Amino acid sequence: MLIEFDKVTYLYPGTEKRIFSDLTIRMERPGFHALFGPSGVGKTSFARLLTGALNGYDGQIRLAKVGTPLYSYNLERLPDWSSVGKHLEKITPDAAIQRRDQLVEIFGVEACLGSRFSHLSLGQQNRINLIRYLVQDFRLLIMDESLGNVDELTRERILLHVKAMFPDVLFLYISHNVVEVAKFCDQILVFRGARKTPQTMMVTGQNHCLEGQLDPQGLQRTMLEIMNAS
Amino acid sequence: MLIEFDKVTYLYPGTEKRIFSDLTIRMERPGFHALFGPSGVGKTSFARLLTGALNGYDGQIRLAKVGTPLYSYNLERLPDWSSVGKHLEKITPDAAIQRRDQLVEIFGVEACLGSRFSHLSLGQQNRINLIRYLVQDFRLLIMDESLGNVDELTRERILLHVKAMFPDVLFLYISHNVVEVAKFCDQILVFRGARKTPQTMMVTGQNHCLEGQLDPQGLQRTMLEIMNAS
Amino acid sequence: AETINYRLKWLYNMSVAGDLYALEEGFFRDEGLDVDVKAGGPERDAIKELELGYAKFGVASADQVIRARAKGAHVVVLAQLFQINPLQWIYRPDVVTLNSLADLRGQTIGVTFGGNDETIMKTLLAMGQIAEKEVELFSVRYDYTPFYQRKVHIWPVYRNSQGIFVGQKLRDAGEPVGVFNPEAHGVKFVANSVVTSEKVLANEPDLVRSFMRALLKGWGRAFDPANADKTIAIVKKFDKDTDLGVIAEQYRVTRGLVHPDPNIPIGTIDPDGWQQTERIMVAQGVVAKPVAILSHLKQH
Amino acid sequence: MLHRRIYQFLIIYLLGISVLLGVKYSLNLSDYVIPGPGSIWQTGAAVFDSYLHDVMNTLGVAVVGQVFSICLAFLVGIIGRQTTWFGSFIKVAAYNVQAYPIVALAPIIFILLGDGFFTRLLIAAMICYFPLLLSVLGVMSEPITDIEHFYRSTGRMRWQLEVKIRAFENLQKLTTVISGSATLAMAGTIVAEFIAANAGIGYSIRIALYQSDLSKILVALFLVGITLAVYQGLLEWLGVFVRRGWAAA
Amino acid sequence: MLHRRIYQFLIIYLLGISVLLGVKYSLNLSDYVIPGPGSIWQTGAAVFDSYLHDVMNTLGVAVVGQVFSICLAFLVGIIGRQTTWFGSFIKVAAYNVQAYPIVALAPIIFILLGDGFFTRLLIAAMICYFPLLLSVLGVMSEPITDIEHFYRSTGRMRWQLEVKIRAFENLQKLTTVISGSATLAMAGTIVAEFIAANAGIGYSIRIALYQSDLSKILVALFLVGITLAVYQGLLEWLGVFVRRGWAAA
Ligand SMILES: Nc1ncnc2c1ncn2[C@@H]1O[C@H](COP(=O)(O)OP(=O)(O)OP(=O)(O)O)[C@@H](O)[C@H]1O
Ligand SMILES: Nc1ncnc2c1ncn2[C@@H]1O[C@H](COP(=O)(O)OP(=O)(O)OP(=O)(O)O)[C@@H](O)[C@H]1O
Ligand SMILES: [Mg+2]
Ligand SMILES: [Mg+2]
Repeated sequence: MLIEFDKVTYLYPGTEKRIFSDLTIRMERPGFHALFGPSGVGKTSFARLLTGALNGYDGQIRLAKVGTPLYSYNLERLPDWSSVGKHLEKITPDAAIQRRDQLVEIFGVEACLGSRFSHLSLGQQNRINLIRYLVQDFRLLIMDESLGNVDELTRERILLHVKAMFPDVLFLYISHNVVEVAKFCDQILVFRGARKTPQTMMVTGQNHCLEGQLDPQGLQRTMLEIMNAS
Repeated sequence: MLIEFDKVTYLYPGTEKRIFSDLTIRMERPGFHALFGPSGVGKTSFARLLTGALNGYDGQIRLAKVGTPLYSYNLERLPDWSSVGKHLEKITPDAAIQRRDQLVEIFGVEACLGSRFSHLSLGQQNRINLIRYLVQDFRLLIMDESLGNVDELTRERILLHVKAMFPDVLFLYISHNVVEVAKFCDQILVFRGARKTPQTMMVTGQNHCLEGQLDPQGLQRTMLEIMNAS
Repeated sequence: AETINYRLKWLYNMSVAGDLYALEEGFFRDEGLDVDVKAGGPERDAIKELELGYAKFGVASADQVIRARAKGAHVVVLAQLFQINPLQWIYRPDVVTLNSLADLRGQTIGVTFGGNDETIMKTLLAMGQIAEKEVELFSVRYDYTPFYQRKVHIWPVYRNSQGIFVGQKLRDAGEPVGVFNPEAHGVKFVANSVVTSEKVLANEPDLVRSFMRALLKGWGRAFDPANADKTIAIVKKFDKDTDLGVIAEQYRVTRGLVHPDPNIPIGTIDPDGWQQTERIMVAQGVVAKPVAILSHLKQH
Repeated sequence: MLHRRIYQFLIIYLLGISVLLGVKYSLNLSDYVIPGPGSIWQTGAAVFDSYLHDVMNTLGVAVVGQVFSICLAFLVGIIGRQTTWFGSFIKVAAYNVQAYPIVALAPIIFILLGDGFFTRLLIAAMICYFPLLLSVLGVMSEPITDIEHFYRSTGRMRWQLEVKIRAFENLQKLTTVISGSATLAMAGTIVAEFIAANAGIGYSIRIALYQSDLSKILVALFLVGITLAVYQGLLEWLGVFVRRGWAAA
Repeated sequence: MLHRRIYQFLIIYLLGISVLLGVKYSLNLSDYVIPGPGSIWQTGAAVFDSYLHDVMNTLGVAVVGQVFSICLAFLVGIIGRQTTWFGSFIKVAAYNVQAYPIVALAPIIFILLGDGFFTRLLIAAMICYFPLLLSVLGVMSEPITDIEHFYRSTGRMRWQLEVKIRAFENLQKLTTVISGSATLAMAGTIVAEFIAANAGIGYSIRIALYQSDLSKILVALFLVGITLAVYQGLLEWLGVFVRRGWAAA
């Protein structure tokens, strides 16, 4: 597995501000990793470069053994012509039916399955949307605030179980919650803006898992590291 | 100042699940208050009942001395035909020009003013949108995840300054971040769902202000209270 | 001077040669008149324009005049431009023989429902004692495809304009052409005439006189064989889309309709014709009762 | 809604008639130019039955023509939404056909199709389909990223799904246009009959025109208008129904 | 884009001619039913100049008529978007006018307006405005909540702003429809000329029909088509330009 940015420079057409300037990054192992950094620093742009939704950059972006990268974000919608339960059924490959039912339970959205998407609360919408991606056959999934508007308890449960269910894939989790990122993520890629050197720093998180013990001091340390980096 | 729900029962037309059942609530003083609770519990619905966007409830909703309540949320957009700076200029009353400039600085969006709304990152969009509301003449503002996608440092700065700038108005802040809510809010209305009794509980937060000292133990206590309530 | 509008019945072509001749040769100007000769068209009605004050003179067919009188319009006829109605039927003599009315029996005949030709054809059928169900009346539109495709063998045309185009095409294809003229079978149905309103006739008799003088002079000169080339040139000037050869042919045919008898001056109103027209229209139920048409003919 | 449409139509019709009668009496025009109320009424009584029958006949063709147009518009709109060469070619073709006034095309249509029911249908459809096409094209060529993203990135997007998503999101616009196009189907059929047919109210209007009988035309317009008000009211109701139905399927 | 439109039109035209000639030769029809290529070519050479002049004349009126239609469509669309009684009344009126085929209204228009330039313009506009109206109505009656919410709740919403927001968000759809409606303006003008018979290519087509000269009609169709391809290409280019311009204002 490989994600490699090699001296990537990017600016949006028609603008002058570089989002990235000779950015070089390498991530190689599966796991639950994070993209972190202040609002507007370029996390979404990074994800879109990675999936090929943005083009026209200088430098090289290399992906290997990650299949088609998936990108989910928190403004996505499901068509409203049938209930979200029906939609989920439709897009779940046969092999993943069981996984879907598990996810629905973990995500706490059983009660929503009979409703149309537009009749759900924002947090419910985001959870349903994320399940759609998780039942696909994927090796790399970017979650851009995909758990936005979800309460912390539920979020924690979701993260722990998702990590346990998908040990072999590569997640890139975008969130602004330092504690969460420090606690659950493995590698944390902190974006600092194109004008700082280095532009990014890699912090190692606590990677807390379902049947692991959390080290409160380690968490504090990681959080500090992240704060210092950004 | 008064917000009063008197035995309010509401369910969305065509559904069977009551969102509120004989809900009775009273808030009387200005300040930075919170609406808290798990995703899907009814916070947004509460806000929309309050502003009159939802009708057809049973019971009584009384508002006094809060003018027209404003409701901002995190999916709002600005028209894309001119830069967000121009839009802000246009909707700022003369009396609030100075305030606007202050807000722009505090929110850290100076660099965005020349861009179109659709060219901003999500966190930037939400900040710009919130500024629009804060420069209006208002007594009651509901912020429904209005600082979604904004990083914690910026959010903290924003909350502290907004509180200092608007001592006399009533805010209802909807967020899923326990720490944040416990730290900055005065009264925290915790929603527990229509089937629990009581449906809501009122927790008093630390109400941390610009030139106040934060009591870490008090914060821990409040957080616990909130967790227990919800 | 005031511009006098003169509304024709149809587009500029050989059927209005006399009007154009008068205009081009300055006959109106000589009378001190400033006349605008306006083209007509299918959606135009000179009689309505007289009433609305859009025109002072116009050209209308006899059936229009009679219909209008029946509905209270104060229109009068000043001259009759065609002595023989150009509305006739074209056919292929190698397919049908039309020597007598009886030959119509069993044929498919084109008529424009609501138009003059319907009235005329029905009169012919009545005269020939042919019941309507003994023939098939085919609804005619403005295109000739059914005739060309030999679905309908007898097709109404204006003998002096469409008749020439269509005849030419058939002849080019080596097919013989025949023309069936109702008048030869005793049906006189008056065609284009010059009209004005009673008001103009009463209030401006001098204008009417000088206008008609100029106009009839135009018609007279136009169809004087000595001026044939000039007439053809003038018509060509207004009717650019038609070949000179066709126009020449049209001239020849039109002359036979406008001035068939050297003893009858161009423009002469034929009271018998008008009376028969009125009788036919009453008989066919086009108008409810006679309109005393003779009293509205004011020969100039 | 339906009866509102009807009495609104009556108001409009009466307004129109009043203007005409106003012109008539102020300019003192004869019944030949503008018929008086008595003459309109008499004509109405005389031709009502046969005209009503004609209008129903026309409506029948119009309905079929409209359905046909809707199919055609969706077909062309769906093909033409693509930015490929073929898509733009289809669009150019569809536009061009429209540019030619039907009167100029009619002879060619007669040669190719004769003058039966199909010609009438084709002309009605040609007049009616174009506005539909424009709307369908507009709707179909605008992506709805927030919904389509998932299907695209997981390789699930088929053209049927794309069409369904865009149609559903623009259902309000599409039903507005479809029920509005009923008007055009009717107008188209009347024109077709006027040019081509031996039946229907368009044919009767043509005869009335030859007879220079404005009373008959006014009666025909009345019947066309009221029929259309009812038909369109029904369509709108159906539109609401479809929207609700699809949303609750 | 422009020259693509042109050669696509040429392909379509040639296809059309081929079909006609195919029918001619396979059914062995004589030259007077469908003219041969030689006769079309000769006629083309003979009338090209005068027809081109006519087409330009017609295009001039069509452009004015289109502008007029756009204004009218926006006016009616903006009023009719409201769900008030008056809004729906205006809509019914606008629909009704459309339902009446122009041929039936023409006598009334002539009575009221005479036969000047305005009659021609009015008829062209009447044919062209309706599809525009339908789109404008569709666009204007659908709220864009995420944008409008702020203005509404702060009492800043004016109808101008509402119209601006909805138009801007649907700019792509509107420019598609507007440039598409050029076709209809042209067709409308030709019909008007055909009926009112005074000038322009519609008048020439009428004469050609009278003369039963299909060659001339084919030449006229060619010129109309090519002119329209160019005009519409320009409009599309303008549409892109406007969209870019407004987005960058
Ligand atoms: N389409 C665009 N055109 C021009 N500039 C853009 C565009 N999209 C984003 N930007 C700019 O690029 C920068 C990075 O945006 P991006 O969306 O990647 O930030 P982000 O890190 O995802 O922020 P957030 O946490 O707020 O979502 C921002 O300053 C933004 O203004
Ligand atoms: N339009 C609607 N029709 C029917 N049910 C609805 C509608 N909107 C929301 N609901 C339901 O009402 C409940 C409360 O929704 P609401 O949006 O108020 O939740 P919330 O507390 O704001 O959640 P979140 O934190 O996820 O935004 C949810 O269960 C949701 O499914
Ligand atoms: Mg982002
Ligand atoms: Mg909510």
